[in-house]
Formats: sequence, C-alpha cells, structure tokens
Amino acid sequence: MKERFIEIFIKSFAWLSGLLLLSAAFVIIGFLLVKGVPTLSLSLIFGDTSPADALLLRRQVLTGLFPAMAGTCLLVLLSVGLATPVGLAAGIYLAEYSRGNLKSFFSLFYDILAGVPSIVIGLFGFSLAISLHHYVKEIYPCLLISALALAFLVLPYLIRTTQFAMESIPSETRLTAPALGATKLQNIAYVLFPRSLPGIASGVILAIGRCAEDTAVIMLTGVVAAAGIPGSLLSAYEALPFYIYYISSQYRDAYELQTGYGAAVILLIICACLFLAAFYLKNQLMDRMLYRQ
Amino acid sequence: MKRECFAETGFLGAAVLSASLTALILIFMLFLGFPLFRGGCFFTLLTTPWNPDKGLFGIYPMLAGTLSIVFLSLCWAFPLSLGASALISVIAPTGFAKFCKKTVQMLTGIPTVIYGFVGVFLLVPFIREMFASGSGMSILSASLMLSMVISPTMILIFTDTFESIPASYSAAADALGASPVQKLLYVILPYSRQGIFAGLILSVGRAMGDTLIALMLAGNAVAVPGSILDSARTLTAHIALVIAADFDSIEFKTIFAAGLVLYVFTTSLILLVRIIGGMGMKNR
Amino acid sequence: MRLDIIKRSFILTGIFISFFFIVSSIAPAGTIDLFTSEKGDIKISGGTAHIPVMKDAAKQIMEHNRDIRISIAGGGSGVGIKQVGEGLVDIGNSGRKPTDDEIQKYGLKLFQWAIDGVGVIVNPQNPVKALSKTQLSEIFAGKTTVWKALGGPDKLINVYTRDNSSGTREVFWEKALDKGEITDKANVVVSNGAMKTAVANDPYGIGYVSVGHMDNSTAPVILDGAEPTIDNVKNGSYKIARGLFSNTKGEPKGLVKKFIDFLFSPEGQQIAAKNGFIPVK
Amino acid sequence: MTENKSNEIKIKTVNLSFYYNRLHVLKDISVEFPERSISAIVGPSGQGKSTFLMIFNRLWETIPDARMEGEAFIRLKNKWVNIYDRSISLPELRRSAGMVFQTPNPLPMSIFKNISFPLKLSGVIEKQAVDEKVEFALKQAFLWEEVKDRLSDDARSLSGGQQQRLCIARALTLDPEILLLDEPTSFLDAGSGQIIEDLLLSLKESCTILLISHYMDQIRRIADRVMELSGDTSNNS
Repeated sequence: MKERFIEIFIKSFAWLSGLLLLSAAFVIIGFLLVKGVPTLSLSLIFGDTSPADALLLRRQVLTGLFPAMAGTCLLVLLSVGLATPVGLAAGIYLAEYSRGNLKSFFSLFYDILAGVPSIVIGLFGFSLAISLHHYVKEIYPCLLISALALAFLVLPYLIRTTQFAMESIPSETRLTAPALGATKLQNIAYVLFPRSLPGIASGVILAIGRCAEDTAVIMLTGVVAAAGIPGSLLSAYEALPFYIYYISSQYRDAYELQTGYGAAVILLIICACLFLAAFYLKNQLMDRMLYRQ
Repeated sequence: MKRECFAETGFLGAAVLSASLTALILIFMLFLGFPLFRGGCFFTLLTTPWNPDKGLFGIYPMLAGTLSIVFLSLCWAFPLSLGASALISVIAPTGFAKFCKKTVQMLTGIPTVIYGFVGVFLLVPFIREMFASGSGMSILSASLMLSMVISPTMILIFTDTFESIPASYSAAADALGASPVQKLLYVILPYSRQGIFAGLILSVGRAMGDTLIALMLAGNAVAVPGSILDSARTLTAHIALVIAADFDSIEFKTIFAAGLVLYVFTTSLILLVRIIGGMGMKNR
Repeated sequence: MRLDIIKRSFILTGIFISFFFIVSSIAPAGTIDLFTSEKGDIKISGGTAHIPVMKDAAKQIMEHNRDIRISIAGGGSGVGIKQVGEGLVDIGNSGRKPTDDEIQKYGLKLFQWAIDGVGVIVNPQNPVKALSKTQLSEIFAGKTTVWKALGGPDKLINVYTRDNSSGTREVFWEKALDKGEITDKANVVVSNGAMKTAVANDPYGIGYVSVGHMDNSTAPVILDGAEPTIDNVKNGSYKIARGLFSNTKGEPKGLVKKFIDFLFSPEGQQIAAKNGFIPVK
Repeated sequence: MTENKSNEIKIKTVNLSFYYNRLHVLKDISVEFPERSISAIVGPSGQGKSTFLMIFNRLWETIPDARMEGEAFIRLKNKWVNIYDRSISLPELRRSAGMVFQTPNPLPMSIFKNISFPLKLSGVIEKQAVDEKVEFALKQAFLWEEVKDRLSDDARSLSGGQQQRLCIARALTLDPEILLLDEPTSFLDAGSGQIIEDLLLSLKESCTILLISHYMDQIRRIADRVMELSGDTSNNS
C-alpha cells in the first residue's frame, strides 16, 4: 500500500515538474514571439535608411537595429577567430601530446577558467584595457578588448570539445596512418583532426552562440548605447544583447520598447539557428562531405 | 622532424597560454585589489555594509544577496530538474521523452538576456500584483527566472548520469519485475548519487556567476535582504553597477574584492566536483 | 587542413574589417558646415540626463557626415568625469559641476550648455501628487513606508534611487534631501531613463529624475508648493536645479571642439530645448 | 612444406618479453624468420599475437602502459639493424614494414587518395610518379581491374574483400620489405579470402610475410613456416 502511494507520488511529481518546465518555457518564448514578431520589419532593422545603402555602408543607420546586429556579427567573428586557433591547438596538445599529471593539471586550469563568471572575465578585460591605456593611448575598452575577453570566455569550451572529439576516435583509425609510416604530426593533420572536425565544428558553433548572447563581458569592455557601425577595432560598438538589456531598463517610449521586443526575437532566432546548426553537424556524418575528392 | 618539434612546441604554447589565462585573471584581481589586503581590510569588507556617503564600502550585503538568490533558485531548480530528468529517463513514453529532451537542449541555447527581458515585463509585474508588497523586483523574481536559466543544463547532466547506468543493473532490475519507479528509486538514484551532486554543484557555480538576471530583476538595493520579496544586489550585479574608470577610488577597488570572492567560490566548486569525480572512480 | 581553416578565418576577418575601412574612407559632402570634410571618432560617456541631447546631436551630425562616428555611453556623472580625466573618452558629461579636486587633478575644461532641474516622480495612478521636503526626506530615509500615511493607498512605498556615480543623485541628495539618508532598501537603477521606466511601471514607486526626462508616463510631485517644470526652474521658483556639463581634458581640439561648439550653436541649443532643458543662450 | 631457394634470415628477436601494465604477455621469445616466405603465427587468443606483430613496426609504442624487453632485428636493404636503436627513424621503419589489420580500415577518402596516402606521407608529390605507383600497387593487390574506373569513389563503398585488398595495396605502395598481416581474412567470405590467399602467395616473391591466422587449412595452403604462441612457450616449427 505504501509502495503504491510512493509510486503514484513520484510519478505525478515527475510529470508535474516536466510539464511545469515545458509550460514555463513555452510561456516565455510565446510571450516574446507574440509581442515581438509583429514588430519585425525592414524599418526595425534599417530605420529610415534604405537597406541597400545600409548594407553597403553608404549611409549610417541611426534609428534601426542594424548597427547592433553588425556589432554583434563583428564581435563574434573576431572573438571566435581569435579563440579558435589557440583553442584547437591547445585541445590537440591535451588529446595527443600530454599525459598523466601534466594533462590533469592543464584540464584543471581549463575547468577553472570555464567556471569563472563572465562578469569577472569582463572585469579582467576592462582592467587590461585600462592598464594598457597607460602605455598605449589608443587603447580603450573597445571592440578589440571585448573580442579578446570573449575569446577568453569561450577558450576552455573550444579546448575541451577539441580534446573530446579527438579522444573519441576509435583506436583502429588512430593506428592506420602510423602503420603506413605517418609521423605523429602527419597522423594528426591527415587523419585525426579531419575525423574530429564535425565535433569540433559543433563546438565552434556553440562558442559563436555564447559570444553572440553574452552581455556581462561586453558591458564592461566597450559596448555602448549608441555608436553606429564600428570604424575600427579600437572603436566602441553596439551589440544586440546589450541593446535588449538597455531597452528593458530605459526605453523612452512605446516605440523603443517595441524595438526591444524585435531585437529579442532577432537574437532568439540567431541563437536558435546556431544551435540547430551545431546539432545538425553533431548528428550528421559530415566527413562524407569533407573527404570527397 | 624539425616540423614535428615545431608543431609540438606550438601546441604546447597554446596550451600554456590558455592555462596561464586562468592564473593571469587571479593575479590581476589580487594585484588591483591588493591595497585592500593590507591591515586585514579585505575581511572587514566582507562583513560591513555599503554606504559610500558614510565612507562604508563593505560588500557584505552583496554577499548575502548572492547567497540568498543562488540558494533560492536552487530550491526551485533542483527538485524541478530531478523530476524532469526522471520523467525523461524513466517515466515518460519514449516519444514524449525525446521531445522533452530536445526542448531542454534547445532551452540551453536561449540567451540569458532574453530570460531577463521577459522577466522584466512578465514576471516582475506578476510578482508585484500577486504579493502586493514591494516593487516586484525582488529575490523571488530573480531566483525564479534564474532557476529557468540553470534548469536545462542541470537536467541534461542528470539525464546523462541516469542513462550511463550499466545495462546489466538495469536489466537485473527489470528481470526482478521492478516497476520503472522502483527501478528509479532502488537502482538508478543510488547509482547516480555522485552525478547528481556534481550537477548540483556545477549549477551553483552557474547561478552564482550569472549577472544579468539579478541585475535586471533583483532590484539592486544595497541592504541585506530580510525577506524573499526584498530587493537585493548580487556580487556580479555590483561589479556591473560600480564599474568606473580610475584605480584610485575605494569603490573601484572593492569590485576587485567582489571579483576575487566570485573567483575563489567558483574555483572551489570546480575542485569539489573534481574530488567527487575522483571518489566516484574509486568506488566503481 | 587545420592551417587552411585558420588561415581562411583570418582572411575572412581581415576582409571584413578592411571592407569597413575602405568603405568608410570615401568622403561625401556634409551639410552642417562646421563638420564638412571632418572625419574621426568622438567618444562620449557619463551623465545619463545628457543622453537624449547627445543622441540627437550625434544623429544630426552623422546624418550629414558619415565619416564622423560618435559613440555615446552612460555610466553616470562620476564615470564621465573619471573617464574623460583618464583619457578614455573625449567628452565626459556630468549632471553636476565637477569638484575643484576633479578639475585640478584631471585638468578639466567645463562647458555648461543647459540648465536642468531634478524632480520627484511617482506613478500617474498614485493620488499623492504633492509632498513637503520633510515628508520626502522621511520617505527616502525609509521612515515613512506606506502611501497611506501620505493620503495614498494602503501599499508599501517602493523607493528608487541611483548609484553613487550619478550626478542627478548628488544634486537631489544635496538640494532636496539636504544630504539626508537614503535607505539602503531602495531599488537602484542605472540612469535617468531607467528611473522613469521603473516608476512608470510601478504603481507604488517613487523616484527622482531630470526634469528634461519627465513626460506623461510618470507624474511630477509638487515639492513644497513648487512643481518641477522647466518654467519653474527658469523663473527660480523650483530650487532643485543644476547645470548640464560637458567636460574635456584640457582645451578641446579639432572635432571635439566642433562638437562642443555645435552644442552651443542655435541648432544645438534647440536640441537641448526640445529635450526639455533650458538652453544657456 | 616448400622451402625457398635462398633462405637467409630476415627477421629475428632475442629474449623478447612484453608487458601490459603487470600482465606478462610475451615471455622470452627468441625466433628467426627467413626472407621471401610466409610465416604463420598461431595460438589461442589473448596470447599477444597482435602485439607480437606490432613489435616489428613499433606500433605498440602508442599504447599506454605497454613495455618491452629484449631486442628485435630486421635485415633492411641487406644490413642488419636493431629496430629499437635510437638512430632508427620510426616513419621509415614503418614504411619498410607494412601492416594490415583484421578489420579493413580504409580512411574516409577516395580509393585513389587511400592508395596514395603513404606517398603523401613520405613526400612524393610528383603527379605521374604517384599515378604509376597507385596503378602498380593496385595491380599487385589484384584490385586494379575492379576499381580502375572508379578511383575517385569513396573507399568505403567497396566490398569487404575489396577493402582488405585496398589496405594491402596501400601497404604495398612504399615497396615494403616486410608485410605484417593480422588475420586479414577473418571478416571475409570464403571467396574473398581465397583471392587474398592467392595474392599473398604472389607477394611472397618480393616480401617477407608474417601472418596471424586462426584457420589451419589456410595455414596449410600458404604458410611456409608456423610459429605457435601459447601459454608460456613459443614453438617454432
């Protein structure tokens, strides 16, 4: 009798929590879509500038989301561009060259770095910029500093995904090239690395997602409310997530609030696309595409 | 052979560079917050209130704010995640379980700022009307939204643990005629104890490190909160609010104290997870 | 393979960046004479009361000459003064007069281009529309905690304040609260805009904001008989007034000087007036 | 059993022992293999047959916690070398001692790229030389006729037997002096196995072949010598 009661209790608790979570998620996303989707239009993005002029940078967009979207884009490209080479190389080192104590030492450091709150990384980037400013007058909190700080943020993820992707290659494949006289580097370059590309690529895409959504780091390292499209790496810039944060607390009128909903929907769509892409890569055997002669 | 050597050095260089960042961040915090350590001032900071008008720069209220928001959000998120993972791994029919898991995976990809945004316009007014006390910007609102942010990851860790139980255990339970719930209670949960604990700790780290939810929803008052409907400020939000441009003012130095506290906390959590993981290896 | 990918991503980034440089260096003709054939960046940060004026001015300038980029950040007066002092921005705005210490330490040059007031606001639904200075002090000190005590509904008062970097807070604290206590239970918001938004959304909230930022989403509170309007600030009957400053480190030069000049030009002063401030000219 | 005309020793081991962690798999083996012959290695599973093959191209060194004692020599280009000497270049050793595994392991690339892969590794890039080598190796491995029109197809689209011959061809591109085969026919049907056996017989003229096999009839058909690895002794017959 008691068993039966426990059984029913646990079952209903599990269903309750599952449904609660799902419905909360649907309420959040639904609310955003209902409020945000009707605001989507070209003028939301480009304001009163014509899209062609804006995209070719012939005219600045002063009232639309375009500068924020371009800022986010540049930021993501830069930070992932900076983090990927280092992350992959360190991941390869961890998977193929390091052993024993050295390996656990390194992975401990990466785990700690992965756990450091993003605002602390932002604070680090900010103090780095200020310290450098005392020597090089041109350096302020800016696009480059934000990109660097974001690169620090995603570096441990890139290292770990690369490492796991390489380590999960079966040993038959691992031995093929050495048996044919490949050196360690040749084995990595021709067999192991290409084989782990799908895993690594999905890791890179998730890193892109993290860079695109992060707000805490960029808040301290150079994002501003209004800047236009950044003219150089050392300019301040706008970004979508910061725009959403900014609007949520200080919209001036109903129209600005609408643009906030619009920006949130756009960011949601971008992140969903990135996420689906990573998912697709992970599940597809992408090597077919990569290896065809 | 030269190329081999060159490449290995390059890979090693990247590994060392990345690892040194971890140390570099700590060194920066220590160096810039260093003046605070002289005369035991650092520990005074951890126990005194914040009131720059009166020359008080303690971060005790933020420490209390962080701990209460993290604790409360785990109070919501932990049972919810445990229940949802049980549903996904054991109880729900396969099709629905798959759907749930896909949805949960999607949820991990939603930007935090979006949770915050929806919180400001949906949850805060709701809480304000519901409890008719305070502005709605409160520990309660922040912890509810934060639990939405940390639950998906926690569920994924739990379901992974549940599903990693050796097939022979599971088969043995089935052969003895155990119902799914009995299997969960007597086989899966005891076996997954360490995984659950590790997932819990990692979630504490995530909750503690989150800035935006608290910044947008908790109200940022600098008093030590007395109830869950009070406004509060976390260490992370404090850093975001006090950021300034000089190295001289005491305000500025105290945010390094806040950064240092966060760094030390999250690092100890990682170490704790490692120790648990190590114990798990030995036990199995 | 690996090198290829890295190379490719570098090249891509490079192309992307140089694209911006190239495209942005083709010079057009501007219509605001002052800025014709100028180019470069101006970085502005600090006082949040200034932001609408800065945005409008920047928009006018950038619409006519897209080689000029003006970035505007908030942070509050304290941040503005420190950042311009440290050379992190070109113009640091402040909603209070920088202290003598600050002026001396950083070698600041002050430009006051408008006068503003700081007024108390509540939600329009709130029947309490007038307070005495004493009542105000007690509310902000956390001694009066329910609206009922002031003739309002039986609800708790939600006090909103700004962080310490705020010039608006400084002026309000000095002139309205006579440096009295502000309760640490108060919600803290980051800008004038955020203050207005917060009180507009909270039926039981009370806060203070630049008079220029007031609109019908919130209701002004008459303080000791004087309503915080721009006219009352002008004629001196509303006392909590302050200047809006744009500060530079040393004498401004080049583009920055032109920007400051623009603020004092008829167009610039009109922008200030349109945003609810009292122009100085 | 047929003995070859010239029967000089090609490979020998001296007091060879092998350990995985504390597990002692090969115990004090001293053995010699003559050139231009097929030597079969037999014995119950778990006695280190595969490990024994990997001694000769030092592939075991990639396995963590493995340890070897004793010495191994191969007569390469008519000169005896201690293959565990420091001066030995590992890639070169592995190019002279080709290895084929139990499961066919074509790399996920085209047939042509698979065969030319070892050439790429050793730095041969001249197009014509590569083409000739690939053709020659495929012919040697009895595969040319079947694949000559589809060289750019994915190697994994071949049948199991074809894949195994591809792997042998791949090992042959570098003109190895020794071929190490680890149960090359165990996953193939009888027909494919037969072709591989014929292939090995034809290769024995140019290579010294060490072959692990479970099939006594196969050994009877093609092996010149048999070495048994059992519990604690190795019998060389």
